[in-house]
Order: sequence, then structure tokens, then C-alpha cells
Amino acid sequence: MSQRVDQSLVREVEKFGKGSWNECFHCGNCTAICPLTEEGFLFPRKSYRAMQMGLKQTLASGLEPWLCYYCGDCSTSCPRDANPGETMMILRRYLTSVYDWTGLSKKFYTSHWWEFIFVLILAVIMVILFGFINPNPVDYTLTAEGSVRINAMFPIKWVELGDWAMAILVASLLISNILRMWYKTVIQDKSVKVSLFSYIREFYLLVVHFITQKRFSKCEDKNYWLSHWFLMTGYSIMFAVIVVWLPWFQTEKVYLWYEPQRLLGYYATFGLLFGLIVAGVGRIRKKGVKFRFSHISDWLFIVMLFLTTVTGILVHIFRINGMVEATYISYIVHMAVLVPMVIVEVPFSKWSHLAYRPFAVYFANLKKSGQPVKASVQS
Amino acid sequence: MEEVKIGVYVCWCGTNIAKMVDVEEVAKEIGKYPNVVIARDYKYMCSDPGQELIINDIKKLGLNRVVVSACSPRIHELTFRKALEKAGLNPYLFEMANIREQDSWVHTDRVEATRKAKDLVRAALHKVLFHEPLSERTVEINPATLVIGGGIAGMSAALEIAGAGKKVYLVEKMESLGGMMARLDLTFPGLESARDNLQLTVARVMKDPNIEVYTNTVIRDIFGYVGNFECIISPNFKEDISLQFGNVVVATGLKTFDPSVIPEYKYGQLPDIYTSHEFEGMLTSGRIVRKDGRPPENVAIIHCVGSRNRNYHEYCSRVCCMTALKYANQLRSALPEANIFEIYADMRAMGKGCEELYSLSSRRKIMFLMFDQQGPLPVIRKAGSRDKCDYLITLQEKLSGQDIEVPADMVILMVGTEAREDAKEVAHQVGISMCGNAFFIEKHPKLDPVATTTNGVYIVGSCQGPKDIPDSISQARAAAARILGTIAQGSVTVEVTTANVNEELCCGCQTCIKVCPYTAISFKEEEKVSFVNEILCKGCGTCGSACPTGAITCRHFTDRQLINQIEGLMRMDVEPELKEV
Amino acid sequence: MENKPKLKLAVYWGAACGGCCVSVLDVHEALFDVIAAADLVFWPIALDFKYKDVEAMPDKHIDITLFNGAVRNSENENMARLLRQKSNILIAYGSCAHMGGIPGLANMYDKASLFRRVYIESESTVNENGTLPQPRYEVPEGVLTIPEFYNDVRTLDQVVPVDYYLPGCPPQTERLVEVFMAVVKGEALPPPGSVVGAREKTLCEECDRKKSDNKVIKKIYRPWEIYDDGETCFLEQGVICLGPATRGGCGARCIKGNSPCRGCYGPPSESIDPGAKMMSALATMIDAKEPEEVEKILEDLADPSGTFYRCSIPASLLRRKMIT
Amino acid sequence: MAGDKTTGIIFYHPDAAFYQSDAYAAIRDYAAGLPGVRSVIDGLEVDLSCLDTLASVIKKHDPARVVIAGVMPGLIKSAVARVLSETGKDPGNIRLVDWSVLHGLNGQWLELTKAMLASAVAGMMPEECLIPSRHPVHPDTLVIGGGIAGIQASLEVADAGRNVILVEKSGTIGGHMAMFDKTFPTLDCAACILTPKMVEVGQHSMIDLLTCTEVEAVTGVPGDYTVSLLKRARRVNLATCIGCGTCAEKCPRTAPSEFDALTTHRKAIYIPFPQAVPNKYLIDPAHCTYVENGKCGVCVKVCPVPDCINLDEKDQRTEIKVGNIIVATGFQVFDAARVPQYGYGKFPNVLTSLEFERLVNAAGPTGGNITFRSQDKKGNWIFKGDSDTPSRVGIIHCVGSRDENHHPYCSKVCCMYSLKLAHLVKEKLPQASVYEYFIDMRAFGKGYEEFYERIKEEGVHIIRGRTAKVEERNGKLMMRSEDILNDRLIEQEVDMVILAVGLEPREDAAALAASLGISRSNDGWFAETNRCLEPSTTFTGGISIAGVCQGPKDIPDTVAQASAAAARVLQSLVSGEIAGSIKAVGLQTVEDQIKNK
Amino acid sequence: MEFQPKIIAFLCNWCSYTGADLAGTSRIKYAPNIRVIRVMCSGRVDPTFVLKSFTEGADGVLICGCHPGDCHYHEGNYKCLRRYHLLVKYIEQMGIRPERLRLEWVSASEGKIFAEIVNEMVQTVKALGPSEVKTVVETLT
Repeated sequence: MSQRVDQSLVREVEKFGKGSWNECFHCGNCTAICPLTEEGFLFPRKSYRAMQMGLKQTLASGLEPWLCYYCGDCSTSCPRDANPGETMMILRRYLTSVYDWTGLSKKFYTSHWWEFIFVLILAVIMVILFGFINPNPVDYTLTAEGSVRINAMFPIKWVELGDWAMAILVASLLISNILRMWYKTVIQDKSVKVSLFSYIREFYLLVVHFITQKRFSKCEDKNYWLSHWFLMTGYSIMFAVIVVWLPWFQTEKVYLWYEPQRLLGYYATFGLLFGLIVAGVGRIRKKGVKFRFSHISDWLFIVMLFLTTVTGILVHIFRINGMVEATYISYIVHMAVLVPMVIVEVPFSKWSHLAYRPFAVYFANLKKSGQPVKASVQS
Repeated sequence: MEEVKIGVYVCWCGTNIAKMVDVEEVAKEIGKYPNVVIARDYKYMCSDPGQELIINDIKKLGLNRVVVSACSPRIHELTFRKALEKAGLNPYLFEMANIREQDSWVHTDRVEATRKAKDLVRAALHKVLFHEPLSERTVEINPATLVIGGGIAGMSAALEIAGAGKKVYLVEKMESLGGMMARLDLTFPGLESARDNLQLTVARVMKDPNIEVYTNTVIRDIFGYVGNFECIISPNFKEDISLQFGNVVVATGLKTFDPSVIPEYKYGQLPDIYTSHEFEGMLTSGRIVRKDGRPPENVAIIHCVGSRNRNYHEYCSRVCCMTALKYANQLRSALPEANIFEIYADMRAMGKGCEELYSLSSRRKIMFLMFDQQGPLPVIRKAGSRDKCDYLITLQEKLSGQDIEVPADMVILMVGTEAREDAKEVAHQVGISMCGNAFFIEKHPKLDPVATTTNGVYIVGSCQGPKDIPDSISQARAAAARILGTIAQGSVTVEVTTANVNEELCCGCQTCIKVCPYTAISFKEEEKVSFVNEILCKGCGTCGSACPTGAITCRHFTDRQLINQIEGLMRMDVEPELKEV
Repeated sequence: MENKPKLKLAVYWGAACGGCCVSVLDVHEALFDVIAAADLVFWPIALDFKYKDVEAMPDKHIDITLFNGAVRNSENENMARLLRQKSNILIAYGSCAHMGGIPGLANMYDKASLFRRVYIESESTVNENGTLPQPRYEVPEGVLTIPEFYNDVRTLDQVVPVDYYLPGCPPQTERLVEVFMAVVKGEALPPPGSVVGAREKTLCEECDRKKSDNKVIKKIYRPWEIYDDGETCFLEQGVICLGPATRGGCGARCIKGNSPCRGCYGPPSESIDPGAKMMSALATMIDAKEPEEVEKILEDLADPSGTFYRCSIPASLLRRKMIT
Repeated sequence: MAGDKTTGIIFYHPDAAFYQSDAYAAIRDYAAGLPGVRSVIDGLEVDLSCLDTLASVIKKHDPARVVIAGVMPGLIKSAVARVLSETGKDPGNIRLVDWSVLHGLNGQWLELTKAMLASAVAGMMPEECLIPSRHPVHPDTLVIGGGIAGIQASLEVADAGRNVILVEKSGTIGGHMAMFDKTFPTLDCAACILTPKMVEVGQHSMIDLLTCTEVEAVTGVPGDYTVSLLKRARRVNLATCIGCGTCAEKCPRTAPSEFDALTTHRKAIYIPFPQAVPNKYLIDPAHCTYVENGKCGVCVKVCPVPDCINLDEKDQRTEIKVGNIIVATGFQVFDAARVPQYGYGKFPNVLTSLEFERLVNAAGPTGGNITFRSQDKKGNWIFKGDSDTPSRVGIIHCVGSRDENHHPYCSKVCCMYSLKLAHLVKEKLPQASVYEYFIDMRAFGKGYEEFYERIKEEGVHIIRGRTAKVEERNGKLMMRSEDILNDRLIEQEVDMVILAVGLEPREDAAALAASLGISRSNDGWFAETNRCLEPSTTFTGGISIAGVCQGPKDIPDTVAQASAAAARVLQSLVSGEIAGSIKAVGLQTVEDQIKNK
Repeated sequence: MEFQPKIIAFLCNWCSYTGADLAGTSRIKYAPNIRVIRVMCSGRVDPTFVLKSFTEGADGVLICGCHPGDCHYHEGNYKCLRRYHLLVKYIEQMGIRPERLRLEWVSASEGKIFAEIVNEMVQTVKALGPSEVKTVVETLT
């Protein structure tokens, strides 16, 4: 079935970031130099091409943008300065909006105001919630160890409840988007039929890729992978301890440095800081192709995550040193950054790649192991 | 007949020859032959004293044949011929034996090398015996030039020649000058005004007192040869005029391919499908609209129409890719919102500034779609009412590997170029040949791209093969250079060692006529003999060996000379003797 | 004319078919002029003279000898020498004396193989003992001799010096009469070694067929393989005709009989080999550029030596097949 | 006409910053003051790429005729034409003034731009107004560069009986063409057709051939140039050297042979190649022991001709007078080491096309055997005739060309020569597989497309897809490419890779352009006066350009252009006068011309 | 003493003769049995010359011309090719080994190839032994 070419798609995608849409003369250099591309999943050129020609369906059903980890080799060696790497980045944003049924993702990506205001509203809500509606008076008493009694000030049970509510909201949004991704990329692709067994057999990939990001390590420059891995693991650990094990993690007792809470917390903090600094400095210096074109949404994510981390550190320092007001204020700020970040980024924006990436690897392997319905391309 | 007196000179070339060949022995042995008046060996024959030696011997001893045995004749034949001339002897009464490049330098056995040297010198001796004095011949050049075709190539050639103050007759079949370029709006890659540039050229031609322009004129007949051509023309199809000129420039250009023979493109069946040349008209008028007056929202440009496809023409028409890019840019500025599609095969943007135009076009939101010009061609069909466009073009897109359809309200077919219908007639008139594609054949595809095998006839511009404006102009001027060269000399020297027909022997079988690549041989109907036009002959000698009667002799390489040379080579053991002349 | 003594004329045949002698008879009414001017002193086919009679003649007794036939055996050679000695003018008469002629084709074989074929293998032969001719054979009555059969066929001039050549197979009788009458009238004789009774130009000149420059051979035909239109040059129809490389003078009689020229009049003066020029011309006409194509076209040319040297193998540069 | 203010001038420049420059202010002021100019529109006020604003501005000013001036004004011509035709005006009244052709004419740029504008406003072509003065012409012609372009131009002029001084930097004429094996698409051998021309130059009585000579400075006016030449010491007497080669036989020093693209070694005293013209020896001072430290002198001792070799010879400067100059300096090939991903210089069997051209040449280092590079005793990588032959050869197109990282332009000849090289591999090694990776196949000339088809039929694998990198894996070279037309990723194992390197301006092109006073285009090639009508003339009168130094081109186009350059020379020599420099024509003259019209 | 054949070579001026010169300037060594006759074009080589060479005692005849398509005179080498094939057929019929007559295309850059051809041909002819033509013709006269 022939698809209609459509120049409007370029205009549509353009809203997700500034690319060099027509520079490419299709020499295939980018695909050939990419260490991650493989038979059946040729990119970046083919994704670029689908976008250029306006082949919406091809694009939506493609997993390729998620298989790219943006090492930038393609862009560096591109003979036409067409920047295929950035195009893949933009396509990831576009696809995020394609999977998102709420339409918010598209709003956030294509309008900064939408995103800012949404974040701001959430932040204000948090400040109001923690700062003004909180019925507890400021508790100046310290624990025996001399730390601030934060759990008393902000009842941990309520916070945990809120945590869970937020997690469920975010997770359900994300899962529904992942299901849509699955539907568009696996089910709608009529060229392969995936058996149930494959779903089970390939499942480990999801886990492995989530934890190791080992595809990224196939890129030429291993440093990117390392810093990204630190960031990811730090983030994941932090996420897990504050959402799932909050009561265990956030107690009034001050743990000794070798106790797991402290170690996990420090590792996560280190991982986050290291990853964020590398990404941030890289972006400021525009060192390396992948940092050359930073979208505002990238910045927002980095800044909010950075602020969350910093405020978290401050809460920690203030708390163990018994600085009551500083602790409470920093905690409110921490919440005012963290919550909007999680709600905006996890299902609708940059963060979601943490989920889409391993799923893409998983789906790609499903497709590979699936029965070809017919030869898709003649040779 | 005067007695033959031969001087033989054997060169040492320092040690180059002497090391491997006993030159003294060679000279001694050759000296024994009758008619050999003197046989010397000398260190450097090519040096001034060496040449003096020969000159003095010619003068003192009355030598009338000279043999030098030294290096390759490709190096010093001319040197020694000049020495003979200096001594007052005809330079062709000379023969060279190559005992360096083909003897001393390639052998390791001194005895064998010396033997070989003797053979070679003896062979030269036998050959030179039959040498005849030959004289350089020249043809006077009529300084006027005929240029056939008033396109940019023809005009450029005319201007270049006229600029040197020489007469040019410029004959154009159509009503006005300009040819194909007159149809263009802009030129590629600079997007300059074709019209301005053309008008400038036409004005210069019309103003030039040395150019006589005949428009609306056909050439009835051309006869003659280099330097002395004549033609009959009929200006405005009225009474005939005869013109005399020394050289001819053929600049008849080409014509465009008729796309109605390609069923897929439905040219002539659907209203808004245009050839590139029709589209130029729209660009000039500033009105790019459909037949019903609405501007198109989708414009598709299809490349390689009639080119690079065995069903039509196998060759590439060279200019269409760049023209198509030019259109894309012009469309983009005239219709900023329109979707523009370039359906191309290979983007041939190879001239100076062309790749840059391609990349500029790429940046201007033009969708490039690649098809296989040899595979199934794109098909244009009428769109349905819900398609929001007039036509749909379906094709297999090669860069995405997908079957796609392209919406279009207007389709521009980049028609290829082909030789004109009357090319054969022109070729016949001026005596040049055509290749399989009916373009005229140049004398040498690399080093002589504008001359033809017929002396004094030059082909320039697209009649030789498709080309763009600057290349056509370069060719036109190249021809002008050649013509100005001959005019400056006033005459051309023609080959000395030509073929010649002995009419006493020629039986008129006409075997030789087709053998000659230069059409130098013609058949004289009255005498029933062949005739070599020695102005056209280049002296290859192929006719001489094709002639079954022996009527054709090839000067300086006659049967007798060569047979004698063979005898000289082989008869080493017999008593030294030379046949009497 | 009456005052002059009559010329003494001799005609002899070597290895020949007799056609040349018949061509002499073909003078018809001109015979009276000949008889009036000449006495025939020797002509084995018509008059009963013996060798002895010739031997008895003083040297240079005969004014003109027409020697036809090639030199095939010792008798031919001896007679050639004898007649040379007794004749003022020795004319090689006809293709065989001139160039070896049809008997010259035997130079494609050697004596042994010819004998084997003729005396042993040929279908009509019964020769159980395999007896072969012996030049000398002793019988009780004495020694029998027959001429010795040579290994090669030679032209007359390869045996003795020849004054003139009168080519043809057989020569056009008119040419003979012309030459003869010229001698009789005492006209200046051409330089010795000349070909007389033939033209300097080759046959095409007197051939009436339409000729053009369109000599392009895509396939070689034998005459019976095409429908000859009777008008167009044979070569242009793909049929090998030796006319372009063969002296004229015969009146293009073969051509008029719709048969291509076989070259009996021999090559023109500039050719040192009778067939090479024609081979060269013919090859030039072949319309092919690839070696395979050329070979393919040449496949139809089964017998180059028999085609281009039909009447002239002994006079060719190679003279015979190399059998060692 | 001057009375009515009917002309609107639109300035168009792709770079908006230009509108802020002083130069632009001067041009704009000048234009506004020209007679007949009604209004000036530019990118400061109007987004010229927006049709609507353009339309409203044009409607507001309502000019009867429009002059669009700037860089590539043709880009908006059709927009203006559309607006004019929609408002009922004649779109035929649009004039374009493209001053980008003046690129590089620093001093004269403003004057000439004004002149072009003035003439366009007056309804004339610049060429009609910029009428150079006429000068008497010196009968001699200088040709710079002895490649095929220089050879052709020299012969063209000399055959007309005019004196030519042909200056060549190296020791022989012949240029790059002499290094080639075959020429596409007819596959005739380059030496067969070139060497007779070289010999002709060497023996021509009207050509004064100066090898080892460079042009240092040019002064004077068209028709009467004084050229200072630097004659590098050849150290071998051209007149007496007999080319015997004894000296080279005994010379102890070697150096890479330029003619063999550095794939073989020659002696320090050498003939560039056996068919060199002049066929005389020369000394490479960079590698001569005597020149270095005054010791050695073996060549002098063994030379059979007395006083032929003079190791102490010094460079000389001379001056000559000429009327015309033809510049035919050619090109240099792109340095493949600049594309590190192809591993040139790292892997011995990654070669440039020029190296392969020598390798496959019957007169080359291996006598035409295609063999691997191997190390000699001194450790140099060289070609030897008896080494192994490759069974798989990859050819990569567009190395250094069509690449924003290097040269954005297309080198024009690489596609065709690559096809030719593929054919030569197939011809010499019928069993070998050849993989050719291209982007767009540019088979544009007469017989080229047919040649392309023929090569395909010969079984060469022709793959659309640029090779991204060449790596070594298990001792084999691995080429990684996308096979775009077959939707595959190819990792092709090969034994040898040929890099189709592009052409680039010679290193010394800038210096030469400066001394000649000619301009260069953005990419460094010498610039012609008018891209459309004047492919071989320059703004400096009496100086023509020919061949690749003007832009990449194939041999026939080079030859045609060389002849075209000669045509202009002959025109002046035959008529006895020469046109002066266009750039020397003052604005006043132009204005006078316009007034007189 | 080893049999030293004599081979007559007809070389065209533009490609093959230049190629043979190149062998010299490149100092490539080859067997000394070759005797070169220069003609302007291989199309000039008349079968008469070849036959004459054989009767004069040549043990082999080599004809060299420009490669197909390269002829300085456009098509002379094709004429030569056709004559060569006919000639080979003829001499074979006349009992001369066809190996004694050889046609090769040698370009101006193929000095080495020329040397190889010569060496190869000398080897071939040596193996065939002396040509019988001259002896046969001599015994007849």
C-alpha cells in the first residue's frame, strides 16, 4: 500500500526542535557509521527519510529513534551537516508525543509556556500544601541526635500517601503510553507476527537494558555511557527509596555513614550530580555534537533534576545539623521542584525515555524473533 | 638519373649505444656497401658538431641520401631532417635507424646487439635508396568563416572570430538568433538572467561589422575543402547566394525530447503536465498557474524524461538535473507555500557551483524523491475528488524503499535532448559523421573535441552532445581558436606523407573509398578512378594496403620502400649489394 | 610485308590442359594473316615434329615461341631450356606458364602424396602391387624412360628467362593476334619481362557491373549461394571476385557469363605476390570489429590459397605448401 | 528615461548582516541617487523571502521596472515576477545584478558593483558599459602550467605562428594526465594521446619551454606584461644532457617519485618519467647529498658529457615581456589522510585513486600488475610487481568532495574515473570482485552513461551508499556502508580500498592569483568574469584561465577551455589590439557610456 | 649453438613504436631477435610484407598496433585485425605454423608488455625451430 508523501509532517516535527530537515542527500554515511544500527533497524537515515517524506505511519511504527543513544558520530561525519543525531533526538520527542494520549506531551514540547506554567502551578500547589495548609506548627525541638524532626513536621504517612498517589498517577500514564507504543510499533506492524513465547523469552532484555543501558556502551565514546549510567542509577535508586521505601529511608534517626540508607543516598546523590554536571557542562560548552542543540525541554529536565538534588542535599545537611527553619524551607522547595518534575517529566517528557528505551529494545527483539509475514523489502 | 650517394652516420650517444653496440664495426661494415660514399661513427650525432658533420659531407661529397643510426626517430628525426634541409637536401631523403631505445638499451649481449644494429642500419640503407624528395604542401586559407546555427554556440564562435577582424557568415534557419537559450528565463547555477545575457550577445553579433547574419536561411549545398569552401544559401527561401569561406563551424544545436511517447507521463492527455521548455515560458511570464488559472499547491518535477533509459535514449542529457534545481528554486520563491517535489534518479550537479545550488535547494524545503529511471517509471494519474490535488504520481521511492504517492497539481517533465532531425543532412553537407545517437563525432573524444575528421569543419555546442551554456561557449571559442590559428598563418600545412593514386593502375573498384577515415578519397566518375584529396589525407597508409591493384602508393612508406627494408633486414649474409634505383 | 622473310613460330605445351593450344587455333579468320606472316616450325599438338628436329635447329632459329603449360616434369624443363636456346622471343603463354596455373595447385601437395592418391588411392585405380611410375626402368629390351615427375610445379620463368608473358586461362585469342601482328609489323617491342596482351589496369575497368564504394562484407557467399542480380559488383554481393586484383584484357568474359573472376590474368605490375593484395582488399571489406566476428565471417572462406591463388601458387611468394 | 522615476531597486543578500555594513550603505546611497530610481527596497525593511510582504511593498512603490541586485538575486526573481504580473506589470522588466561574480576583487569591488547597478538601472548590461580601453599587444604569450590545458593552449597559439613561453613548475610537462593509465570513457591510453602532444610542444619552434620555472610577479598592463620568473636550478644542462642515465644509475640517494604518486623511489638525479619532455635529467635539491653538505658529486664524475652537470648552479630570476597570459595551473588531489575514518596512511592497502592510477599503469611501479603494497628493505611501503594480487577491491567515491567537512563542491571527474578504475581492475583481474560505493552517479558526458551501463554489465558491484569507515579486521579491510537501494547494511571485507579523491586548488593558487591580480571563487578556484558567457576570461585583461584551475572538469572540457583561452589570445594577436582590464574601467567611464547611449 | 630466430615486427608509429621506445627508456631487457619496421599505422601492414618477410627467412612476424578504439587514425587497427585473421588462415593452409604470425595491441605506455610479448614470441618461435619457408623456396630456385 503506498503512502502519501506529506510535507506538513516536517512542519509538525519542526515544533519539537530545530533540525536540518532537507540538508540530507542520503549518502547513508550516518547509518553506516552508527555502531548501534543493525539489519532490520537501519537508522538514522531511514528515520530521517520517513520524517522528510512525511511518512507518518512508518515513523510512528518505528522503534529506531529509541535505539539511538546519540553519540553524535553520525552528525560529526555527516558530509552535509544534516545532523542526523539531533534529528533522532527530535524524533524521540515527537514520538513521546505520539505515544501520549493526553496530548500534554505535545503541549509541553511545543510550547515552553505550557510547560513552565504547568510546572509553576504544581510548584505553587506544593508550596501551599506544605507551607500553608500543613496544620503542624513549626517544631523547633530536635531529636536526641540533634537532627530536625522533619517527619513530625511533615507527617511521613501523608507524604508517603501522596508519594504513592503521584507514583500511581504517573505510572498509569506512562504505562498507558507504553501500551500505545507497543500497539503502534508491534501490533500495527503487519509485517511480523510475534508469538506469546517470544514475549516471555525476550523479557529479560527489558530488565537488562534498563539496568545496564548496554546498548549505549556500544557507542564509540564510553564516557557518555558511564556518566549517563551514573545518572540513571542514581536517579532510579533515589526514586525507589523515596517512593517505595520512604518510611525506611526518611526517618528521624540519623544513620551512621555505613548504614545502607546513607550509602544508597550518597551513591544516588553522587550519580545524579556527576551525570547532571557532565550533561550540563557539556551543554553549556556545546562540546560534542550531542550537546550542540539543546532543546528547552532538555534544559528544564536538567535544571529541575539538579535543583531537586541540590535541595535534597540541603535538606539532608540542614536536618542532621539541626537547622530547623532551613530544613523546612529547603524541604518545601525540594517538594516544589520534585513533584512537578516527576509529574511533567515522567509520563510526558524527557524522563520517559528511561522507559521507552528498554521497551524499544524489547520490542525490537520481539520483532526480530517474530515470524515475517512477508518480505518487507525486495532486494 | 643521378647516382645515389649515401652517407651513413652511426651515433655512440656517449656510452649509451657504444657500450652495447660496436658502433665502429657497424660503420665499417656498412661502409662496404655500394653507393655508400661515407660511413662514420661519432660521439653525439645530435649535437651541433654532429649535425655539422652531416651538412659538410652533403656539401662536399654530394650526398643525396642520409642514414643516421642513433636514438628513436620520435626524438631526433626532425633534428636531422632540419640538418638536411640546411645543407640544401630534401629532408625526406633521410632515414633513421633506432639502435638505442630498441637496441642498446634493451639488450645485454653485445654481439647480438651489434648484429641487430647492422641489420637495422642495412634495412635503413635499403629503404632510403627508394626515398623520394617530398615537399611540404600548404593550402591557402580564405579568411572568412561560415557558422551554421545562430544559437549561443554559433554566436560565440562568430563573435570570437569577428573580434579578430575576420569575416564571418552566420546562417540561422529560424527567424531570429538565440536558439535554445532564447527560451530560458534564468541560467544555472548562478540563476542569472538568460535573456539579458543572450540579448547582449545578439546585440554584439548584430553590431559587429565583420559578421553577416542570415536568418531564416537554409544552406542548399556546401562543397570544397579546408581553406576553400563554398556554399549556396537561400536567405528567406528566396534567391540563392553563394558564399566563399575557409572554415566551417557547425553549431546546429539539438532539440528536446517529445515526452508524449512515454505512456506513464500522460503528456498531452492531462492538462497541467508541461515539458521543461513549456515551463520556462511560465517563469518568464511570472504566471505559474494551472490551465484553469489557479496557482498550483503541489508541483512535481520529474527528471530523466527520455534520458538514461534504453527505451528512449541511453545517454544522460547533462543539463536537466541542474535545470530542475533551478526550477525548484524559482518555484519556491514564486509559490512560497507550495509543496515542491523533485523526482530524480541521480542528482548530477557536477559543474562549478552546481553542488552548491543543490545543497541550497535542499535547504529550501524541496522534497527530493528518488526513482529508478530504468525501472518502472512513475505513473501519473488523475486524483480523486477527496485527494485535495489534481494528480497523483505513484512511484517506488528508492531512498525509503517505499511505494509512495505524490500529490501534484502541476507536473514538469525534464525532457532530455536529442539530435535534430536534420543532423544527418548537415553531416552530409559538410562531410562529417554521426555517432549512434546522431550527435556529430569529434575528431578525438579527448584531445580534439571540436575538430572533425574533415579538415576545416568544426562542431561546437550541443550538436556534438548535450552540454550547458559555458561548455558550449568554451567549445565555440575552441573552434574559433583553431580557425584564427589557420587564418593567422594564412595557410595550413598539410600532411606530406600522403597517399596518392596512380591513375594508370586504378581500376575504379572503389575499395579504398570507405577505408579512409578522413573521406580523403573520392571517386572520379568521369575517369572512373579514385582520387586522394591530399589536403584531407593524414597519411596512415591503410588505403595503400587495401588497394588491390597497387595503384595507391603511400608516400615515404611505399610498398617498394618497405619490401626493400625487409630485404635489407634479412639479407645479412649475402654479398653487400644494393639494387639500383 | 611480302618482302620480309616469314616469321618462324613455335608453340609448345608443358603441364597444360591444351586449352592454350586451342586458343591459338581460335584465331579463326585471322589465321590467314598469321599464316601469311609466319611459318609454324614446332607445335606438338598440331604438327608432327620431333624433339630432334628442334634440337637440330640453330640457336635463335625460332622467332617466337609460345610456351604454354607449367613446368611439372623433366620433359617440360628440358623443352623449356631447349626452346629458350632456339628462340629469339620466348613467351610464357597462358596462366600455367605465367604463374603455374591450375596445375600449380599441386604445390599444395608433394610428389609422394600425389602419387599415392593418383596411383593407389583414387577410386578408379586397381594397383595391387602399389607400383609407381619409375623414370628409368630396365627391361630386357633396354632402358625405358619416362620424364621425371618433380616435387613441385614451377612457372616457366622459374626455369628459364622469359621475354614476355601473355596471360590468361586461356589467353584471349584477340590479344595473341594483336601481339603477333605487332611483331609482324615490326612495331617497337615492350621491354623484356613485360606482360603483353593484357592491360595495366585490372579487370574492374572493363567490367560492366555496377560498382559503388559499398564494399562491406558481412557474409561471404559462394556464387551458387546467392541469387546474383547480374548487375551489381560481385564483391558487393558478398561473392569473392578477383577482378580488382587481376589484370584486364580478357574482356571480362567470366563476369559476362555471371561468374566471378578467378584471377587467371594474374596480378598487375605493382604486386609482387598474386594473391596478397586481393586478400588484403577483401579482408578490409569485412564488416566486423571483434576477432570472433571476423573469424566467423572467414569461416565461409574454406580455401584461401585455392581462392586467391587459384592460378598462381607457384608464382606466389610462398610458392608451395611447406612440406618437409 | 532618466527623467521618469520608474525603477525600483530591490537589494537581496542571503546574509542579513550585510545590510548593516558600510559597503552596503554606500551602494544603497549610490543606487538611490541614480537617475530614474524611484525607490530602494531591501531586507532591512522587508522579509524578502515572504511573498506577501514583498507584494505589498512592490505595490506601495509601484515601480514600472525592477532591478534586483545583490548575491544570487535570481533566487527571488520569480517572486518579483509573480507580483509584477499580478499587478498588471510586465515581468520582462526585471533586471538582475549579481555582484557575487566580483568576489575577491577587493579594491575594485565597490566601484564595479556601482557600475553594474548604474548600467542595470539604465537598462544596459554591465558588459555594454564596462568597456575596457584598447592597448597594443606584445606578440608573445605566456602560458603558466604544462598540463594538458597548458599544452593545448600553447600549441593552439604556437600553431598560429605566434611565440609562446610555456612555464612549468616541475621538471617536465604532462601534468596529471601523463600519470593516468586510461582515459574514460573510451579507455584510450593517456600516454598514447598525450605524449605526441608533449613531443610536439618540446619540438615546436614557436614554443619556448621553461621547466623548473615559477612565476613570481607580474606587472604592467594588458598587452604589455612584465613577468618575473624564478628559474630553479636544474643543475643539469638541458642543451648538452643526452639523457643517458648514467648519473642516475650511480646516484646514491633516492626520493619518492612524484610521478608515481610517491609509490616508488627515484634517484636524486632523475628524469620524472621515461617520456618526459624535455627528456633530460634534473637534480632534486631536497635529496641531493652534494646540495646538502657539499660531498658526493658522483653524478658529475660519471657524466660522459663534459660540464653537463653543475651542482653549484643557482636559481635565477629573469624577466620576460608578454602580451597575454594563459593560466593553466591545474589542481592537486585532496589529501586522503584528512578523512581519518578511511584509514589512509594507516592501512597500506588503502590507496588514493592517483596511486592506483600509477599502480595499474603498464609503465607504473609494477608494470600494471595490481598488487598489494609491501615494505622494502628500508621499510618504505612500495609496490612490487611480484606481490599478491587482491581478490576484492572497494572503491569509495566523493573522498573530500561533496563534504561540508572538506570541500562542498563536486569534483566532477571522480565518478567516471572510479568506473574506469573498476573496469581496469576487472580487466586485469577478471576473478576479482569490485565494490563501488557512490552517492550520485555523475555520468554526464558523451558516452559516459553508456560506459556506466557497461561497467555494471561487467559485474562490478555498484552500491549507492557512502562508506562510513574502513577498519582492519583479521588482517582484512572492512568497509561499512549502507546499501540504500537494497535496504541493507554492508560490512564488506576487501583486500584493497581505492579512495576516489577529489580535486582541490593548488596550494600556491592564492599566491599566484594575487600576483596576477585575478580573483578566486569561494572554493579557491580561479574566477571567471561571467559564469554564463565568459568561462575563461578574468577581470584582468589579457589574462585567461583554462582547465581545472578554473574548476574541476574532465579532459575534453579542459582541452576545449584551453583552446577557448587561446582564442582570446589569438583574437588580440590577429587584430593587433587587446582589451584592458574590466576592473580598471572607472565608474566615470561607465557613467559616460550610459549618458552617451 | 642455440637457434637464434629472427622476427620481424611491424609497429605502428603512435602506440606500439612508442611503447617499444618506452621499453628502451625504461631499460627493460628483452630478447635481441626482434627487428622493428616502423609504419604509421598497423593498417598499413600489407599481407605482402608479411609473406615477403617469411620468404626472406624471418622465423616469425609480429604486428603491433594501438588497442582497439585507440587508433590514431580511428580504425586502421581494425583493418589490420581483419587482414591478420585471413592471413593466419592462409599461412596455416600453406603449412606455416600460425604461431609464427602474431598480432598484438601495444599502447605507448606498455613498454613492459611489449618486452614480454617479444620474449614470449621468441620462446615460441625457438620452440618451433627455424622457419622452413626460405629453405623451401631456396630449394626451388
